[in-house]
Amino acid sequence: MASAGAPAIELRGICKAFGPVQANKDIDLVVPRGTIHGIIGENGAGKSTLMSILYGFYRPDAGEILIDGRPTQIADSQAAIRAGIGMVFQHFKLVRNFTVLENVILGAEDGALLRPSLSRARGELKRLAAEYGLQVDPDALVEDLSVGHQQRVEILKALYRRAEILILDEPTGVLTPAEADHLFRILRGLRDEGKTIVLITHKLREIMAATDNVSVMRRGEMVGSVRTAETGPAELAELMVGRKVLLRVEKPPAAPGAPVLELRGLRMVDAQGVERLRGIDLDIRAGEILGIAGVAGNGQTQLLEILGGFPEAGATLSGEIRLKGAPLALAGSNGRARRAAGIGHVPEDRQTEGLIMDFSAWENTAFGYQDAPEYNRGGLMDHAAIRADAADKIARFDIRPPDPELAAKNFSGGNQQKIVVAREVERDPDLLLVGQPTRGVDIGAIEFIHKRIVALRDAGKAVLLVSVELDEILALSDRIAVMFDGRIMGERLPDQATTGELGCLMAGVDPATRPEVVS
Amino acid sequence: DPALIFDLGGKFDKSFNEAAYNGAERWKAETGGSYKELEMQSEAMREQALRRLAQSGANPIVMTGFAFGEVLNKVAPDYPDTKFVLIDMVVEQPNVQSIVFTEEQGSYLAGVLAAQASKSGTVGFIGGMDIPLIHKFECGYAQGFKAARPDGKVIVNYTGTTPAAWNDPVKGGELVKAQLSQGADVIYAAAGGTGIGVLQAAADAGILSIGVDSNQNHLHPGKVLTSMVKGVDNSVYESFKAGTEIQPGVKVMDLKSGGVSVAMDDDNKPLITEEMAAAVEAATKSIEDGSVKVHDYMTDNTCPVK
Amino acid sequence: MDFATLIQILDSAVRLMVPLLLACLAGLYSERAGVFDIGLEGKMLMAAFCAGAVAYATGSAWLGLLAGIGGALALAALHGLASITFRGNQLISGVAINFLASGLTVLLGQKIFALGGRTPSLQGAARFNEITLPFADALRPVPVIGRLYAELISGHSVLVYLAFAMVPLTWWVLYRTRFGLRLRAVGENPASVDTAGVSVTRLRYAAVLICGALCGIAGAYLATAISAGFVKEMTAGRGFIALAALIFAKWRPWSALGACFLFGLMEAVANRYPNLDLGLVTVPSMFMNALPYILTVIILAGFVGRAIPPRAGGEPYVKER
Amino acid sequence: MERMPTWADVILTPLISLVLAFALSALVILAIGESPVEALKVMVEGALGSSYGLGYTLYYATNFVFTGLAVMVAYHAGLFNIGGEGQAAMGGLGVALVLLALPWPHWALALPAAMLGAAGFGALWTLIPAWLQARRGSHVVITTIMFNFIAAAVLNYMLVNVLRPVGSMDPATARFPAGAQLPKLSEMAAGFGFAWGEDTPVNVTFFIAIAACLLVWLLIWRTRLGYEIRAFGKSEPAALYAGISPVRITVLAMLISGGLAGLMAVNNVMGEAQRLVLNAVEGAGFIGIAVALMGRNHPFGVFLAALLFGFLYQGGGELALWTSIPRELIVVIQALVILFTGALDNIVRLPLERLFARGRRGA
Ligand SMILES: Nc1ncnc2c1ncn2[C@@H]1O[C@H](COP(=O)(O)OP(=O)(O)OP(=O)(O)O)[C@@H](O)[C@H]1O
Ligand SMILES: Nc1ncnc2c1ncn2[C@@H]1O[C@H](COP(=O)(O)OP(=O)(O)OP(=O)(O)O)[C@@H](O)[C@H]1O
Ligand SMILES: [Mg+2]
Ligand SMILES: [Mg+2]
Repeated sequence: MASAGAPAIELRGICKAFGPVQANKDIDLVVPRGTIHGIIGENGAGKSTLMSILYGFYRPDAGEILIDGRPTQIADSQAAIRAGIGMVFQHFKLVRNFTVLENVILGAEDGALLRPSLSRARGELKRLAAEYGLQVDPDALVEDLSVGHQQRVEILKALYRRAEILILDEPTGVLTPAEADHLFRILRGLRDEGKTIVLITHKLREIMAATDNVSVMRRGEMVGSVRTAETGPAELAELMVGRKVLLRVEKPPAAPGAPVLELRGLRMVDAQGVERLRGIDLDIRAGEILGIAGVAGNGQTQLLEILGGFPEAGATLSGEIRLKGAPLALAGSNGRARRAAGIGHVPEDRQTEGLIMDFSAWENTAFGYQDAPEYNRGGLMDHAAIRADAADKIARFDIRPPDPELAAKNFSGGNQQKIVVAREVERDPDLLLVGQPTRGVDIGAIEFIHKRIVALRDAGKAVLLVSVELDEILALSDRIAVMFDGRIMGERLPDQATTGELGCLMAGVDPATRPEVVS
Repeated sequence: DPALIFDLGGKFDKSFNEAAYNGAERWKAETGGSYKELEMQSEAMREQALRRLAQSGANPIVMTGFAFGEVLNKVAPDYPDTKFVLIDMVVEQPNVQSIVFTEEQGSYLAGVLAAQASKSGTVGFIGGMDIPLIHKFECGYAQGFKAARPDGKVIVNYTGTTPAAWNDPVKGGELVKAQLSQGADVIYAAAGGTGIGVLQAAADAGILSIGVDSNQNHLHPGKVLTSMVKGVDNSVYESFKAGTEIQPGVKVMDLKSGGVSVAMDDDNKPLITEEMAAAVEAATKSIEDGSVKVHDYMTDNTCPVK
Repeated sequence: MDFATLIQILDSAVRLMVPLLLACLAGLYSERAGVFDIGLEGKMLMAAFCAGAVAYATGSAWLGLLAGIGGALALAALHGLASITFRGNQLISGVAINFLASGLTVLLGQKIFALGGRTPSLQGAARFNEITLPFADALRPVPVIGRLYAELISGHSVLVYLAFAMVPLTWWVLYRTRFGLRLRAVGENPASVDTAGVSVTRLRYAAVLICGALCGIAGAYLATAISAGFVKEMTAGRGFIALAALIFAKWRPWSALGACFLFGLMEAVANRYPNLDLGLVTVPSMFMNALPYILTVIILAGFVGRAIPPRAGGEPYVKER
Repeated sequence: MERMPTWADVILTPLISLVLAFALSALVILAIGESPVEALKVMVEGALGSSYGLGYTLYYATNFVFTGLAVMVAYHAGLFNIGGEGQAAMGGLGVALVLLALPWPHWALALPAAMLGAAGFGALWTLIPAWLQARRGSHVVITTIMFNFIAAAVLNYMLVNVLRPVGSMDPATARFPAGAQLPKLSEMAAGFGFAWGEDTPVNVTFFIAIAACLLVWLLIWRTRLGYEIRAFGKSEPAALYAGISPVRITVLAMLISGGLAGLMAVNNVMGEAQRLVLNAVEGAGFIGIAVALMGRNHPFGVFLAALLFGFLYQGGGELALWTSIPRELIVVIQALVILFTGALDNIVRLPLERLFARGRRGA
C-alpha cells in the first residue's frame, strides 16, 4: 500500500494536442484520497480529455501521473483499471444490444467461458445494489434502459472492477433532479468508504453541494483549485468564463397574446402498439414560454417530434393541432411544412438530429431551411449567401472557434448547441420548440441561450420548452405543464409552484387532486 | 509471321480456343516458325487487335469465335493485302476465309453413340450459356440419339447466363447429379470449363460422359464415351501452313472433310462395342451420302426433335 | 414430386450450400467484429487454388486444405492490415482482394501448371471423398427415415459435416464464450471494449483471421471435395451470394444456415427443373437459372424486415481525429 | 483540422501510393520471369504514347466515369450500389431498343434518344431495389447483386430470342442504322484538319462523360437535392428532422445512380460496337466501385481514377499484344493499385502527415 499521506491522484505537467488543438496545456492536479473533487470549465476546456488521459484512453504528449504517490504508466485502459481507476464517460461506452450483465463483465470476465462470469457478476451486482442503492435489472438490454439506468450500469462496471478512484464525466447532464440526488448520495457513500471521486460538471449547484475541492479549467489550462467550502458560485463562474456571469435569468413579466398553438386530444400509439401520448390538451400564447417539466420518457420526445413534423415511423396519431387558428396535418414527413408554417425546432438530440456532424458549420446553418429562398438562387444553392449568414450567426452567437468551414463534429457540445439555437431562433419563428436546450452546455453558453429564448418571447413569439432540468424550467417558463405517462398532469405558474409539488406531479401524483386551470 | 487471336474464353478454355492453340503449336513444332498470339480482354479490343496485328505485318491472321464477325467485316477492307481466317462464322470479304464446322453432324454421331451406350434410354446434355451455337450441339445430339432410340429421352440443362457459366465445374457436377437422378446415364457436355466438372462428376458417379471440341477422352480413361472433336486445330494448322496463299471464301468443315468427328482412341476403346462402331459407321455414311440430313438449328432456330 | 426426387434435390441443396455456409459464417465473424468484407469471393478463390495446387502436388487433400486455409489467411491478413492497422476503407480493400485473387490464381497456375490457370485433375487421396456414415447401408431399407439417413445425411465429404458443425460452434463461440462476447462488442461499440481494457486491434485481427480460415475451408471444398481441381474463377460469384445470405440472416449463425440452405435449395430446384413447363408457356432456361435470385428478392421484400448491420461495421476505430 | 496542405493530401499521397503499387507489381512481374521495365514501357507507350493508345485509354475511361459516378451518387445517400453491372447492361438494352426502333437519320437526333433510353433503362433497373430499400428495408446491396444476375438473364433472353437477327450465330442485335453512328474523336480532329486517334473508339460520349462529372458535381454540392442526399447519407434521423423524406431521397438517388450506370451504354454500345452484344459491360460496373471509392466520391477524383483504370486497361491490352505476359497480370496490377491508393493509403499518408507536422514545428 502507498504511504498514507500521498494523494490518490497527482498529475504533473500533462499536455495533449489533437492536431492543432492544444486540449491540455501543462496541467497539474492533486486529488487527496477519500474526497470528491469537482472539475468545472467551459465546453471544450479540456476536462474530458484530461480525464481520458488519466483513464488511459488517450496518451498524453507529456506529463506524469502518480497514483497513491507512485509514478504510474497508464498506457491503456487496462493499465488504468489495474491501477484502480474507473471512469464513467460523458458519452457512455456501453454496448446497446447487450444485457446489463454482459456489459458489466465485458473485459473483466473470469475465464474463457461466460457462464461462471455471468453468475458471479449477478451475485456481485445484487450485493452492489444493496450496498449502494444501484438497482438495475441485470438481464435488461441496455438500449431499453433509461439513461439514468444506463449510467448506473457504467458505475457498476467500475465498481465491479474494484475501482478505488471513480471519474464521472458530466454524470447529471442526463439525469432528473431526483436521479441526480440519488447519484450524489451514492457518491458520498463511496467517498465515506475511502474511495476517491472526480466529478466533472457544468452545474455550480452540484459542485457546491457535493464536492470537497474544485478545480477550474479554461481553454486547456488549469486556472485554479480551491476548497469548495471557501468559494461560491459567482466566484467559480467568473474563474471559469473569465468574466462575470449572470446566474439568474432576467426576464420582464410576460405579456401573453393570442393563442399560437392549440392542441386538442393529441394521441399517439407507436409502432409497437404502446400508447405514448394519451390525449394532450395545451394552449401556448404569443409572448409566453410554456415549460414542460417531466421525467424523460414520458412522452415529451414524441410531442416534440409530432409538432416538428416527424413522428416516429409506424405511429398512429389522432387529435387536433392548430397553429394560429389554422389546423396542421398530423402525420407524414412534413418538417418542411412545419418550418414554412413558422415553427422552429431545437431538437433534444443535437448530435443525431439537429446537426449533420460531418457537414461544415455553414452547411449546418441552412439545415432544415435548405428550401429557403435566401439560400437558393437560380435552382442552385447560394453558398455565398449561406456562408455569409453563417459567419454572421457565428459572430453574434459567439460560436467558438469562429470558423464556418469547420465540421460540426469538431465543435464542442456547447458550441454545437449554439449553432442549432442560432439557426432556429434567428428565423423568428412564431412558435419555437426547444428540447433540452442546455444539456451538457457550460454556464456561459447557458446564460446566452436563455437570453435568446427570452428575447424571442419578448418579441411576441410563443416558446414550448421541454427540459428535464427543473431549475431551467422554473427559471425560464411563464407557465409550467408537467407531463407524466403521456398526459399533462397539471399546470402551474412558476412563482406559485414549489419544487416538491412539481416533483409530485412528475412522479404521477397530483397533490391537489383537482388540477388548477390557468387562464 | 502468322497470328492467332483467341476469343474471350482464353487459349486454355479446354474448348475450341485451346484446339486452335494446339494447331498453332503443331505448326510451330513442325516448321520451326514463330507466330503471334493474342487473347482478348474486352470487346473493344477486337478491332484494336486486328488492326495492330495487320499493321505489324502479321499475315495471315486467324481468329476464333463468331464474335469477330462484325469487326472483321469492318476491318478486313482496310487491309486488302492481309489474309484473315475466321473460324465459326461467315464473313464475305475478298481477303477473308471463313471456316465453319458442322457441329450438328459431329453431335449427331455423339447422340448415336449415346443411344447405344445408354441402358436407361435417358441421356443428358449440359450446355454453357443458352446461346444459339450451343443449341446447335444440343439439337444434333438429340437428332442422333432419337434416330436410334425414338422413345428415348434427352434431358437438357444450361449452366447460366453470365460468363461464369463457362467456368463453374461445381455447377456442372451438380447438374450431372440432377440428370443422373432422372435416369440419365450418358451426358454430353458443351460447356467449356464447366464441362470438366461434368466429366469428373460423371466419372465419379460411374456413368458415361461425352467431351467436346478437343479430344477429352484422356481426362477419365474408360469413363468418357467419346468426344465430339471439332478440327479447329487442323484448320489453324492448315491456315498457318498455307500462309498468304489462303483461298478466300467459305470453307465448310463437315463430317466428310473430317472437320468434325467422334474421337476413338485407346482411352475409350473398352467402351465402344462393335455394334456401336458399326452404328457410327453407318450414320457417318448416311450423312455423307446425304440420305440423312442433320438439321442445323442455326438455319431456323428450331430443332425437329425435342 | 416423388420422394426420390425430393431427396435428390435436398441432397444437391446440401452440397451447394456448403461453400455458401462456410463463406457466410466467415463473413459473420469478420462483420460481427466490425470489419466489413466483400472480399469473401477472392479469399475463397485463392483458397481453392492453393488447395487444388497443393493437393495435386502432394496427393493429400488434407495438405491441400491446409494450403487453402493458408492462402485465404494471407489475403485475410492483408485485409486486416488495410482495414485495422492502416484504418483504410474496408470496402475498397475487399474489392482489391477480389481482383488480386482473380489475377494471382491464374498467373500462378499458369506459371506452375501451364494449363491456363487450371490445376490438373485430382485423384484418389488428393480429394475429399464422400464418406458413408455408420449403419447407412443397414438403415437404407427403413422407410423414409432410413433413406433420409442413408441418402441425404450420409454420403458427403468430411468438409460438409465440418461446415454444418460450424453453425452450432459459431453460435456457441459467439454467445457462450468470452471471446464471442468481446467480438460482438467490438462490432457494436469498439470504444466499450477499449475502455474495458481489451485491445480492439487484436480482437479484430482474430476475427478477420477466423474469417480467412473459414473462407479457406470453403475454397478447399470447391476445389478438392465437390469438384476435382481448380478452374479459374471457379467461385462463380458464390462469395457475393454468401454476403447476401449474411445480410439475409441478419448476421446470426442459425439464420445463416437457413439463408444458405434456401440459396442452395433454389439452385438445386433450378438445376432439377431447367425448363418449367407451365402448360401455356415454358419458362426459358435463362429465367430458371435466374430463379434463385428472383426468389431471393421476393422473399427479402416479403418476409425479411430491415437488416441492421453491426453498428460499428465498416468504420475503422479511430480514437483521435 | 488541417494537418497537411491539401495538395499533399490529394496529389502527393495518391502519387506515392501509385508508385508503391507499381513497385510491387514490378516484383510480381519479376517473379513470373519477365522484365518490369519492358512491361512498363509497353504499357505507357501503348496507352499514352500515341494518339492511338490515348484514344483507347479515353474510351475505357469514359465507361468507368459513368459507372464510377453511379456508385458515387448512391454512396452519398448512404447506399452501396453494387448493381452497376446490371444497370449498364439494361442501359445497353435501352440503347438498342431505341436505335433499332427507327431508321435514325442523324446522330444528333439519335444521341439524345439513345441517352434517354440508356439512362431510362438503367434507372428503371434500380427502381425495384430502391423502392424495396426505402419501403421494406430490403438491403440494397443484396437486391442490386441479385438484379445483376437477373439483368444477365434478361439480356440473354432478349438477345437470343428477341433481338437476334434470324440466322445469326451471335447472340447480339443487328447493327444500328448508319445514321446512329456517333462521331469519333478522330473524325472531329480530322474536321479541324489534324490526325488524332484514328481507328480508336473514343467518341463524343467522352464529352458527355465530362459533362456528367460537372453535372454530378453540381448536383451533389450545389443543388438542394444534393444537399439532401448528403444529409440523408450522413444521418437518417437528422434528415427526418429537416423534413427530408427518406423514401424520396433513396429512390431519387438510386434512380440517378442507375441512370448514370445506364448511360455507359451510349459509349460502348452506341459509340463503339454499334450493336448490343451479350457481354457488353465486361465488369465495368464493378470497376466503378473501385473508381468511385478511389476517387474519394468526388467527380473530379472519379474522373482521375477512371483515367487511371483506362490506362491500366489499354496498357494491359498492349502488354498482352506485344509481350508474353499473361493478361491476368493486369488484373493483379489493378488490384495493387486499388489496394494501395484506396485502402492502404494511410501507409503513405501517416508518415507524410508526421513529416509535415515536423516541418511546421521546425519552421
Ligand atoms: N478525439 C478528439 N480528436 C480531436 N479533437 C478532440 C478530440 N476530443 C476532444 N477534442 C478537442 O479538444 C478540446 C477539448 O475537448 P474536451 O472534450 O476535453 O472538452 P470538455 O472540457 O470535456 O468539453 P465539454 O464540456 O463540452 O464536454 C476541444 O476543442 C475538442 O474539440
Ligand atoms: N429495466 C428495464 N427493462 C426493460 N425496459 C425498461 C427498463 N427500464 C425502463 N424501460 C423502458 O424504457 C423506456 C424508457 O425508460 P424511462 O426513462 O421511461 O424509464 P423510467 O422507468 O421512467 O426511468 P426511471 O426509473 O429512471 O425513472 C420505457 O418504455 C420503459 O418501459
Ligand atoms: Mg467533456
Ligand atoms: Mg421513472
